[in-house]
Amino acid sequence: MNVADKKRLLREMLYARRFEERCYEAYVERKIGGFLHLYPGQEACCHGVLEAARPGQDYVITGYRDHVHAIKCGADPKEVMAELYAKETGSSKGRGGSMHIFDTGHHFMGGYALVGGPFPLAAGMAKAIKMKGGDEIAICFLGDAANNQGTFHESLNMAKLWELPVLYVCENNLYGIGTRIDRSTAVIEQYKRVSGYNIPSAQEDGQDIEKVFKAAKKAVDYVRSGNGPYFLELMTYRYRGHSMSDSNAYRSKKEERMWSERDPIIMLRDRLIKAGEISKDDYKAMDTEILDNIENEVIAFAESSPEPRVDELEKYVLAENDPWVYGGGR
Amino acid sequence: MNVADKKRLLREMLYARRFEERCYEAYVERKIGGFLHLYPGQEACCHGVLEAARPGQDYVITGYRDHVHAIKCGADPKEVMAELYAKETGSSKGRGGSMHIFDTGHHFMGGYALVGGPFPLAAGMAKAIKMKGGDEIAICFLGDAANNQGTFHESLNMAKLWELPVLYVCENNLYGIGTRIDRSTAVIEQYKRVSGYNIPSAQEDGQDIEKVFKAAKKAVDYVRSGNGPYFLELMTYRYRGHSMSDSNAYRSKKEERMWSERDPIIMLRDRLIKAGEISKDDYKAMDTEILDNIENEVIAFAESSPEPRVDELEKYVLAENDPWVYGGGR
Amino acid sequence: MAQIMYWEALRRAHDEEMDRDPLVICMGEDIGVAGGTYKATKGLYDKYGAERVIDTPISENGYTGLGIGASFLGVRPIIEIMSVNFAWLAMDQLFNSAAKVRYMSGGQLTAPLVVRSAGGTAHQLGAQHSARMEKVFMGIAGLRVVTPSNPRQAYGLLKSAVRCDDPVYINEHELMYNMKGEVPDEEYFQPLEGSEIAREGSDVTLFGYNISVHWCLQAAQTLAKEHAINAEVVDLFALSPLDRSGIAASVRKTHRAVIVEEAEPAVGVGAEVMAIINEECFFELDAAPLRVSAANVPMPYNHGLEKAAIPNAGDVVAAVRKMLGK
Amino acid sequence: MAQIMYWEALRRAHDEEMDRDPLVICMGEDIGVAGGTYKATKGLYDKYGAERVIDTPISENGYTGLGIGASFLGVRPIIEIMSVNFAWLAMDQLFNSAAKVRYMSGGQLTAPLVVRSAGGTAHQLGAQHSARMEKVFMGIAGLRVVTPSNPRQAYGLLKSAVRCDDPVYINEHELMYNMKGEVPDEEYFQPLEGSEIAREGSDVTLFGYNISVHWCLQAAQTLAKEHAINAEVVDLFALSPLDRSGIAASVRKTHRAVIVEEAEPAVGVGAEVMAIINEECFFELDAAPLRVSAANVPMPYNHGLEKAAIPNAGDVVAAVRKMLGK
Ligand SMILES: Cc1ncc(C[n+]2csc(CCOP(=O)(O)OP(=O)(O)O)c2C)c(N)n1
Ligand SMILES: Cc1ncc(C[n+]2csc(CCOP(=O)(O)OP(=O)(O)O)c2C)c(N)n1
Ligand SMILES: [Mg+2]
Ligand SMILES: [Mg+2]
Repeated sequence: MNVADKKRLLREMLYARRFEERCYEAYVERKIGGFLHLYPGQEACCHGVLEAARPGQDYVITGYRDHVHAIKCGADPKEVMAELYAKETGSSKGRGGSMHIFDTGHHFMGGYALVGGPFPLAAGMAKAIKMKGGDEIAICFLGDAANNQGTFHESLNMAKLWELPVLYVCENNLYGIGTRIDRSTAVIEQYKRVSGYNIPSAQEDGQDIEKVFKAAKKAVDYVRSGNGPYFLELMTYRYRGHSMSDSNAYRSKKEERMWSERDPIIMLRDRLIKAGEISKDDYKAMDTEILDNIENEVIAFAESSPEPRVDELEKYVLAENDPWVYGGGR
Repeated sequence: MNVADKKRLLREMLYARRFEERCYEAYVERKIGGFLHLYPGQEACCHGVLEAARPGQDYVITGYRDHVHAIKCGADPKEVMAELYAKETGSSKGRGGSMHIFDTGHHFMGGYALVGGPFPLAAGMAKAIKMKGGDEIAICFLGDAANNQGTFHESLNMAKLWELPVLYVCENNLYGIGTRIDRSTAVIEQYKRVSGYNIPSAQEDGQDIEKVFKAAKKAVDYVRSGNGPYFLELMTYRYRGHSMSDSNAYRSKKEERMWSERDPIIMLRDRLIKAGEISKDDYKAMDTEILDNIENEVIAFAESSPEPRVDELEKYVLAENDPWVYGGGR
Repeated sequence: MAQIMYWEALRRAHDEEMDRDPLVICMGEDIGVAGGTYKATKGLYDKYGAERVIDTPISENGYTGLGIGASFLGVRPIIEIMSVNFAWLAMDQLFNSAAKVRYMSGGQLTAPLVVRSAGGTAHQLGAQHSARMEKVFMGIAGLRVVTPSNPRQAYGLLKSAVRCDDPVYINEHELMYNMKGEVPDEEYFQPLEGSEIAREGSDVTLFGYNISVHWCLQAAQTLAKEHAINAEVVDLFALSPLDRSGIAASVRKTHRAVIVEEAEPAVGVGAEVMAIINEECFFELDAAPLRVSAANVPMPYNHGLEKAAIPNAGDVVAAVRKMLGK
Repeated sequence: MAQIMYWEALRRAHDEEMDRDPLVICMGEDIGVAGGTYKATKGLYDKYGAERVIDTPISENGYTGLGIGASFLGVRPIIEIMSVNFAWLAMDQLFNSAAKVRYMSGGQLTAPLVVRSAGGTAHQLGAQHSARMEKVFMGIAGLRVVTPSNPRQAYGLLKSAVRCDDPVYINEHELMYNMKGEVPDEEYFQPLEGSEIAREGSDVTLFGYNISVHWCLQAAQTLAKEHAINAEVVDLFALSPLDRSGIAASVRKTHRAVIVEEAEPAVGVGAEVMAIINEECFFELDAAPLRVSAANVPMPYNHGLEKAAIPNAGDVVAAVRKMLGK
């Protein structure tokens, strides 16, 4: 990771942070509906891992906390915001919403709302990659509490059994909604839970993007070289409630403070400043530019976009005019 | 285990063997229907483990290969056979069949036909025991291939998390129907798979009842003393096909021979003969007595018992005259 | 008689039953320390402790099975599945174990547990959080299904369900937890079978359940005021078994039936009620019965599409007017 | 045109499609080395290898999800779930992922996979191995459901299902794999929508699907020979979507309908067909439509009880005679 990369990543993470914060506001203004799960605090996980991979080419899948992953894969922030605004121009044409961002053109294969749902889907994508002979890999991001779902066990067993090129990334933010990890999980170090599948694994600080990048590089290389699956646990923290409807009352101020002192963006920024690579003013200018972009490009696009047409309610349920529905005819 | 115990266990295992062989015949004669999964070869597992526990008091649950477990818990072989004959006098009143033997009076909580189904049920029974303050334990027998089911993961996590008094016994006979364990499972040593739950575990020879007993004693004591769950893997082999409809073509003659040389009954018999505790004639006499009993008591009972009445088809679907269905009234 | 909210009614039922019987427990994701997504178990963790108010891992099939196993030994679990969409994961244990164990054990074992879940379309929760699955629970023998349309029923059905020896599924609605209504001050047990006439009428029967009862009542008002049509509204709070005689009695009176359901039409409550009417009182009908159902689509996120996908009182009014040619 | 067995028809369809397209794979428990419980994949492991004919662990939700994920990238998995009872475990992935992904991605992703499963009551398999769950698959938008009643349909439906871009569930029957029937020698694609008139008639329409088509045909023979009643038999090989116009057309002709299903009646195919008839051609009916269904019980092991629990041709004859007063 050279200096230019670091600067770019600083911008990307700050962009992600500001994007999510703007979503918060839009939700309060009732421009965004449904459930909204925000990512602040965890940026180094997504950016560090995908920086070590090939975003746009490798196939990425995750849960409902998905905006930032989509954007890092190459989704246009305008389309992601338009999706949150439920507009026809949204990445899922306004049908999906916050939990279901898709951009298959950039191989972002979706956000899913059933906890544990993406585990087998990721293994399946890896199976397809292997069959087709490509050197892409599948990357599945999921939370710590998701690992208690039976699909975790089933998928990791199959992934190893068939040596599928899939990287599982556990963003361990210590909570599943309001339940602290030790109240739901017998073995809280997630990277140890995969010993039952003979899958190599590692745990890393998820707040330090350089460390994440390094650990992910190793993981990605391992998987891409045809060695089978890998499991990477990243210790992180979400700065907001689980979703907009979460009061966040279950965490201590002390714990929150401790983690906010390890803000992934601030950490990288200060490192770059200390190294003399950027100045405080550079950072502020970057921030201003980002805020402007989000307001004038992203929000403006979402605001001005049209809603889906009600007469197209039944579009996208089944394939349109699929000849095989009619015995090959029509 | 003293000599008297060993002699009794020899008889019990031989009884189990003859019982199952007689089932085979009855199936061929079309007296028994449905799926029939027989136990020959694995007797030391059930008998060794339950000998170390308190059959009739501890709560036992298993899969579809359940006749012998039921009998060892105290179920009357007559009623088990009558169940296989689909008679009203059967342990499940002819409604259950081979895969669903129940004898709740002896705390045999059933055979279940969904692979993996009993894992959480066993944890639940253990939860109930713990709440009620008894010193019974729950014992769940299940196959090696069952461990690939998501319920395994979910149940073992909860069992440990809540320190439930449940003993999981894996009868590892190396196959799930026709699929050899290494073709379905990334880590074939089952006792290693539970490291992800921090549950103590052990592997033992499942053909030698003395070894099974010893390993099980340790396991049962551990669980009964309130230490939480335990996982015991027993290496064993089934001498017949998976069920009556299985051709058994997927196993080599060599492998079969190797295991038949480690027949749990013959091993115990020869040991007792060698020690001068029984003679060959004693054994033969015992066998004859068992065969007689099965024919004249068990089969005769099953044969002569009445079928369920067709007008009672709808009995046992829901509780009869439950007052709470009517708001407490009636 | 106090006016309380639907969630308070559920909470009261939980509390009274747990207070009465130390073997009543409740389980689910975030129901303990957090008090439940919809507050149905608020405060119970502090009152009854972690052994009886259990925050579960995200393991729907696992903890449902665990509850079933506990119920075999006399424990009475009330399991909350946070959203009915997640119940697909627990269907194996619910149907293969709980619903069948009494039969296949020849009456020896029963699984007296309660599973509660929030179903329905709320506000833009999208395709994976807006399922309406009551019909899935209704089709299989061995399970009772009830669905409260108001706080009194929510309280009384949960009370009866906890005590009943059968497994009972209670279908609640995400949008109804804050609905207010009268609940008796003394203990009250709603029967687990039957139906209630929510409004007497003579010209047409509107069959509803859970939230759709309210659409029917609203529609009945409009029909009375604006179209001189006197609609009867029947509240099918018990979905399995359905109240065949209650359904037939109302149709014998009004000779017309409209069934209103929030779900996609195929193999749903509407179809089943129509079949019952056909079987019980076909020749009493003066018009073809109609169902008012959702569009046959996964639920869209966009609010306009979502509104278009689910029925409302206006759709009921329109259906009745069409039927009566008014 | 060769007479082949139902399992052979399925096997041929698998083979041809795998031969044509290297991205067609099949997966399931014991389908590879062992060739499948019902032989539908016999010999394919040797022919296409372990990468394409995949023996799976016992992880129904897992491997169904894996197949769905593979289908996102253009692989065409044919998944065999050994018995439909086990499908409860896979419903989460099937409904939450496969059926909804096209919609919630705004048409970007589709899950073109096929899930096949043996349902129905065979010979004394008991409560946990005798489920008839077609109705569960039918109720949710986004999934196609078909159910072949003979080898030709089995072959032609699987061929079309593999090629169709939608997820398709194929409901087979444990007792039908050895049934013989004609299958065209050349390639044949059965449409995934529609119905077939299996027997022309004028007095009453018997609606069947899968195995119940045969009960209907048998009943029609008896009715013709012994009671001078000329029954039409309609084969509903497509269960979702159902053929509304085909159903209505036949009822417009015969004015009477009996729907025959092997499942418990509640919210089933019978109810849905009745609802369609009520909606499409109520005033064409000369008699109340009837359904002939299974008893509402988990399946008993005892053979006499089992026989009593499921309908047969005699029950169909009795229903028609009752309807016609003959
Ligand atoms: C199958 C299923 N069960 C429950 C839920 C409700 N739920 C949504 S997120 C969540 C917690 C997940 O925690 P974790 O996996 O740690 O991810 P995080 O939100 O912390 O990123 C729960 C219980 C769900 N969406 N799906
Ligand atoms: C959920 C489910 N999936 C599949 C099956 C079919 N099936 C029955 S037994 C079996 C193999 C089980 O093997 P194992 O757990 O090793 O037990 P064993 O028969 O060897 O004792 C399979 C796949 C089933 N009954 N239930
Ligand atoms: Mg978390
Ligand atoms: Mg085995």
